[in-house]
Amino acid sequence: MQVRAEPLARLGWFVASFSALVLVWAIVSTLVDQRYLPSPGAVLTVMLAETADGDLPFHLSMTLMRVAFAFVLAMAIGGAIGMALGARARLDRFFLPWLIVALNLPALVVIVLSYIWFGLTEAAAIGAVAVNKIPMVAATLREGTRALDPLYSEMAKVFRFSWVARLRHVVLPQLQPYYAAAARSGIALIWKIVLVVELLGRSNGIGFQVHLYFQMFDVAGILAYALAFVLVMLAIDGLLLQPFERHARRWRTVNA
Amino acid sequence: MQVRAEPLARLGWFVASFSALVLVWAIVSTLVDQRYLPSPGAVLTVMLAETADGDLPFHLSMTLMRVAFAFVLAMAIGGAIGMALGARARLDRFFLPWLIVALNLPALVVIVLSYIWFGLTEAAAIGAVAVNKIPMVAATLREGTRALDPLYSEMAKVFRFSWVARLRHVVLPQLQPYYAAAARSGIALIWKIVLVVELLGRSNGIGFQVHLYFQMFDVAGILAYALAFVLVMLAIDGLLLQPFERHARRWRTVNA
Amino acid sequence: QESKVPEVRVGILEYGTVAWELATVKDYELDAAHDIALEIVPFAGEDATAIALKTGAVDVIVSDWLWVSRMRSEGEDFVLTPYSTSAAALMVPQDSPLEDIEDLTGQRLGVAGGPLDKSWLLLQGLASERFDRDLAEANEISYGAPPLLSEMLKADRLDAVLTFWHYAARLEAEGFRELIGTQDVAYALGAKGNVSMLGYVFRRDWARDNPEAIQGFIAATTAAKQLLASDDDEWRRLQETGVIRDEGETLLALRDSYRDGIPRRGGAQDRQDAALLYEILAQIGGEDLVGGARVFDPETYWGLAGAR
Amino acid sequence: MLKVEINSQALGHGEKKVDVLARVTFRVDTGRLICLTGPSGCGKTTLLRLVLGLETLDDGSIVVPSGRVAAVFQEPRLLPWRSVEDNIRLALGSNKERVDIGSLIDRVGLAGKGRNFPGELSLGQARRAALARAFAVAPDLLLLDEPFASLDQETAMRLRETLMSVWSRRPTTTLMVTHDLVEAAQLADEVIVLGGRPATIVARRVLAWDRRQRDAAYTAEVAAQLAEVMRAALPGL
Amino acid sequence: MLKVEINSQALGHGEKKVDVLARVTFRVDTGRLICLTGPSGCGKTTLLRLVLGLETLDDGSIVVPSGRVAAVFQEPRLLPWRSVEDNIRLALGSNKERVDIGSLIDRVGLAGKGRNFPGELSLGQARRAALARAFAVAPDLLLLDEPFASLDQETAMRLRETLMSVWSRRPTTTLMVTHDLVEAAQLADEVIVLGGRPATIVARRVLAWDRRQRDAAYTAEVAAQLAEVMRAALPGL
Ligand SMILES: Nc1ncnc2c1ncn2[C@@H]1O[C@H](COP(=O)(O)OP(=O)(O)OP(=O)(O)O)[C@@H](O)[C@H]1O
Ligand SMILES: Nc1ncnc2c1ncn2[C@@H]1O[C@H](COP(=O)(O)OP(=O)(O)OP(=O)(O)O)[C@@H](O)[C@H]1O
Ligand SMILES: [Mg+2]
Ligand SMILES: [Mg+2]
Repeated sequence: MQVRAEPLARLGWFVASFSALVLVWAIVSTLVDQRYLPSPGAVLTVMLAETADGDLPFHLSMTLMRVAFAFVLAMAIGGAIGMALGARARLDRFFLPWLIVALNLPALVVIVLSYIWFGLTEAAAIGAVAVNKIPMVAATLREGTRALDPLYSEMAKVFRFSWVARLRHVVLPQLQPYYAAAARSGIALIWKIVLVVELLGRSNGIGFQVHLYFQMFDVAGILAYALAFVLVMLAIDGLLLQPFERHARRWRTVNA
Repeated sequence: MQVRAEPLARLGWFVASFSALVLVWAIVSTLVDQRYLPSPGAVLTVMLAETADGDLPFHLSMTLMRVAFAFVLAMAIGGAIGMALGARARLDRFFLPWLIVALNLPALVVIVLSYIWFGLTEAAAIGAVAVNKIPMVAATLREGTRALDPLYSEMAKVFRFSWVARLRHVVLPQLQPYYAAAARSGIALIWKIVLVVELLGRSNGIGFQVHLYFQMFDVAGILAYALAFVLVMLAIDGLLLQPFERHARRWRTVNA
Repeated sequence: QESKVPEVRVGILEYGTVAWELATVKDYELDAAHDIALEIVPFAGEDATAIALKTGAVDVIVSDWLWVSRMRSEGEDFVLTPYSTSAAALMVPQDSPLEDIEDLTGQRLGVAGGPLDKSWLLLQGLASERFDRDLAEANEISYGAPPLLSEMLKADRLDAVLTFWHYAARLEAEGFRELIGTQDVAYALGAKGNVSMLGYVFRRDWARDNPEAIQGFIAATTAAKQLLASDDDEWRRLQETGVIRDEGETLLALRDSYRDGIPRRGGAQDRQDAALLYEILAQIGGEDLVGGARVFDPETYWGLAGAR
Repeated sequence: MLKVEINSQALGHGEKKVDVLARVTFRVDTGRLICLTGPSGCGKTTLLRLVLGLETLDDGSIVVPSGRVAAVFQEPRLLPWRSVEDNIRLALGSNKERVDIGSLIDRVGLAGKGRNFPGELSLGQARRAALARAFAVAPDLLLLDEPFASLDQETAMRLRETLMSVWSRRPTTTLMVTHDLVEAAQLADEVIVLGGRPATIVARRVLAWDRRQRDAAYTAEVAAQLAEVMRAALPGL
Repeated sequence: MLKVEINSQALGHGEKKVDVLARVTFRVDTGRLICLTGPSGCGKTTLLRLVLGLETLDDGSIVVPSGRVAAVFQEPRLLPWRSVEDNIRLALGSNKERVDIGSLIDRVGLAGKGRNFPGELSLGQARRAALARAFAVAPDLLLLDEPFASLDQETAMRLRETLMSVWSRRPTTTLMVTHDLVEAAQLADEVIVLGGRPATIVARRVLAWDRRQRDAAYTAEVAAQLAEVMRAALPGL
């Protein structure tokens, strides 16, 4: 019985948390000028209207597509780079300055150059976003790899684990919190950059819409689109990330 | 003797790494249109000219000031929030959705609202940047706190460590890699957002200049300003972050 | 199938002013009437349209002659044909004590488009010529995004805002008044008539290789301009089809400003005035603004004598 | 005085939930030392954790003497990022001055290792550092979980002496887990044998002799008797 | 055959650099079991780490028999995020089928704990899981670092028997560190005593008797002799 009750309890917590957030928003919005912070109801109205005419689903799906591709690319490539740097001191010494340069290249520069070199294509857009995020993932996973416990690597060496087994059973479980951190803040960052990418060279997507509403200073419109994305992220977090995390962290909770 | 030689060796590695990077850049720039990727020499020329007339140092110092303030704010507040969420399961359950919403609020929305509410002021700009970064720091430190080893907290509890001692000697050393990751990718992110903030409503700073050059498609100008900041970051990393990390990681290298 | 008509891809700001004209072309199939196929490619920012033209994703965008001239100095063979004489206006609240640009000292002044914006430079040029005053020094300048500046003005966080014409029109509809417009400044600086600040910009090669395309495009847009200039119902149509989202007073203000901005002179005169203004701009803006080219490149205007 | 009254204690969740302890009741009078023994996995560490407040008791009550507490865990649990000295100093809290950390480090045979990090010690050395940390506190309640395991006989003997001298200097209520029955016979005022699943007290033996007068013959005999009791009480493991 | 020829080995950096081992030379013929003992901190674990290739040898040479290697470290070193079963299975590499993990788990007294995470075991249980992991490999070279520490006598005895039965099934070259001299006298073909700083071999004793015929009296006597040798060789600790 208790096992069944768990998901329900979690849903309850979520509903409570979310309602509280909306409540805070509603209260604040009555205190300030509605034009600058419309009430939740007003934003919901816009959201429903935009959903009804199909605009919001369309732009949302375009943005989600870009975010998803860029995310997968960035996590895979950035993770590999970060793990390589963290594991090999020589590589690290040599490439750390490169990593710092890459980290601090302005998004604008990367986006514009990528558009100019590869044209106003979807690939250029997604690539530019990934390039912006890769160094961040690399920086996080590099720290994680440097913090790996040699106890376990030594054991794996003695028992001659294959490299796949090492990665899967020794390294990745220790890197899980770093991957989780990189994933959560990663999606957030990627979507922030996707907004810029869409602003600078796409004809659809939430960034495109948000900017249009910004031109008209329609805060309700901006929030409607932004929140549509946020809602999807909440759903992904609750339905994918969190269950995965609970699974990966089972062993930790044993004495808690 | 060997101890003395260390910093020199590090400098050597850095010079080698940096020269290689410039070399790669020089080679690539001869392969593509110079207008879209100027040679290192061309960018250096712009950099020197802008330095000579005082523009670059001025804008650079404004941006650095904003980055520094926002960084300190974000690390302190985000760290505190992340540690609180990571440590208390109840808080976490309730506020995790808030964190995700905060993570995914578009920078544009935060920046614009903060300008409108607080005016086109320095405080609004710095605050907006910090608000963008705080959830990311919180997400990272939350993971770090959840991954804390209960072995040591239990020991601290039994020996009745004061909470200051717990924080300083038990918790923070374990969070060091998370703080390092948050700091490295944090400065990078903050500076990316500072660029947007400066673009939308400041009259100086590197973001302001980069946008100016961007309107003219003057890639050399963009790179000159962007790289000035990157160079400062390289210096800070080499002279502050890395020595601190070496100190914090002494105990790890004992059997390496 | 019928014979293929040349395609013209135009990159525009969705809900921008150009969209009104092009939507009209589409609605009345003026493109087909002039033997072209117009494709509208919407973007969310000015920068995006510029990148789109650079990368060849579109054939035509709207920009100003200053930008074209600057790009030409860097080797891009862009040219332009007039689109609108509207540029920017300095807006103040109805009850503002400011009466003339001479009063502009110690004010909190918002400027759209940044320090190298042409209207802003011209205004500075005028002030320095007339009163020997450096506006940038004498006032507290905030550069910022136009929508943000409008809100700042409404919130009384700024005393005056120099902003693009459609933002100015909206402000006017909300009870703000125009202190001075870019055309007034241009006149004061010696221009002979309304200068076309904005034009349709494209590559000269493209225009040369597709003469029917560019001619058809100009004819089609001119026809659309006439419709919009003469018939008020057209504006209701634009509003009903959702191309314009403004209503009431604002719509009227936008309409009037748009009509004021329709170029009525030949390109040759325009070019003369542009050359004049360019000199002034080059003086104030310096190399940052105009790059290496100190004098106006006459080839900037397409289709005029000497530009062949 | 330490009073332990456990009625039941389970660990784990779901399928893996195990009833570890059943009824276990005893007291340790102030200044006495009780040894706890029993087969591996029977619940000795769990009992110590309950006394330390690291586990919440399902059913029962535990009354802990007031004052300072120190423990030697089954693993050393030194902070790896702090030197041996610092590890000891940190456990002291505010009464730093009173204790001469240097001489304590010498007494557990770690002379010259004070500035080493725990990772630079052998496991036996780390255990000794953990012992020194517990001694430094001069606790009112001392809990020891196999403190002399993985030490050679010689070193173990000297540390037992050190324990006795620290322990006798002030009245320290002590509960010590050990598998070494000879050790128990040497040190304890009473030996409690846990066993069964869930574990209860299967045997207890009060040692009345003054511990300074116990000779090898006596301890060997008591140890043998205890072993016999254990074997009898716990047939198949 | 395992051949160890160490001339010198230092550990640590800078001020904390220590010469741990001086000249230590011995061999373990194929299928024999050698016990290594010596005071805590003298360098036994370091020697095992050298044999395992986890430390690079400063001066000397070590020749390791070809084939599979298994080790029981001084701490259990189970992967905390994998169940006991998985920990054992992972060590097997490709020859999974051959070994009945379940019955192995039973034999070390962990019946029913196969699906537990290591954090759900007592320390003694975790050590036994580590032993089971090493046994499962059926190694050619087996290194044991105090494998029976912190186990009760009964359990330790049964595990020694398990070790012997696994060990005798195929020729396993074994090097085992222990502080328990009786244990050494029971199991070893030869006992090597390390001592000194840096450590060298201070005594070695070949045990010729067939290990199945060694009785309590014999082992007690040998253990006592070894203790005497150690005391003599290592005056002040
Ligand atoms: N989280 C848990 N979930 C399930 N069972 C657990 C958990 N923690 C401990 N146990 C079980 O509780 C029992 C008691 O463990 P405990 O550590 O108290 O044993 P112990 O007597 O100290 O053994 P040892 O002498 O080996 O240290 C063990 O059988 C162990 O498997
Ligand atoms: N990184 C290091 N730096 C300095 N000294 C070290 C380092 N690692 C180990 N030592 C020292 O080397 C010596 C040998 O350690 P080792 O672990 O081999 O001892 P051991 O014989 O296994 O002891 P025990 O029986 O306690 O496990 C110890 O004195 C230890 O302090
Ligand atoms: Mg235990
Ligand atoms: Mg050892």
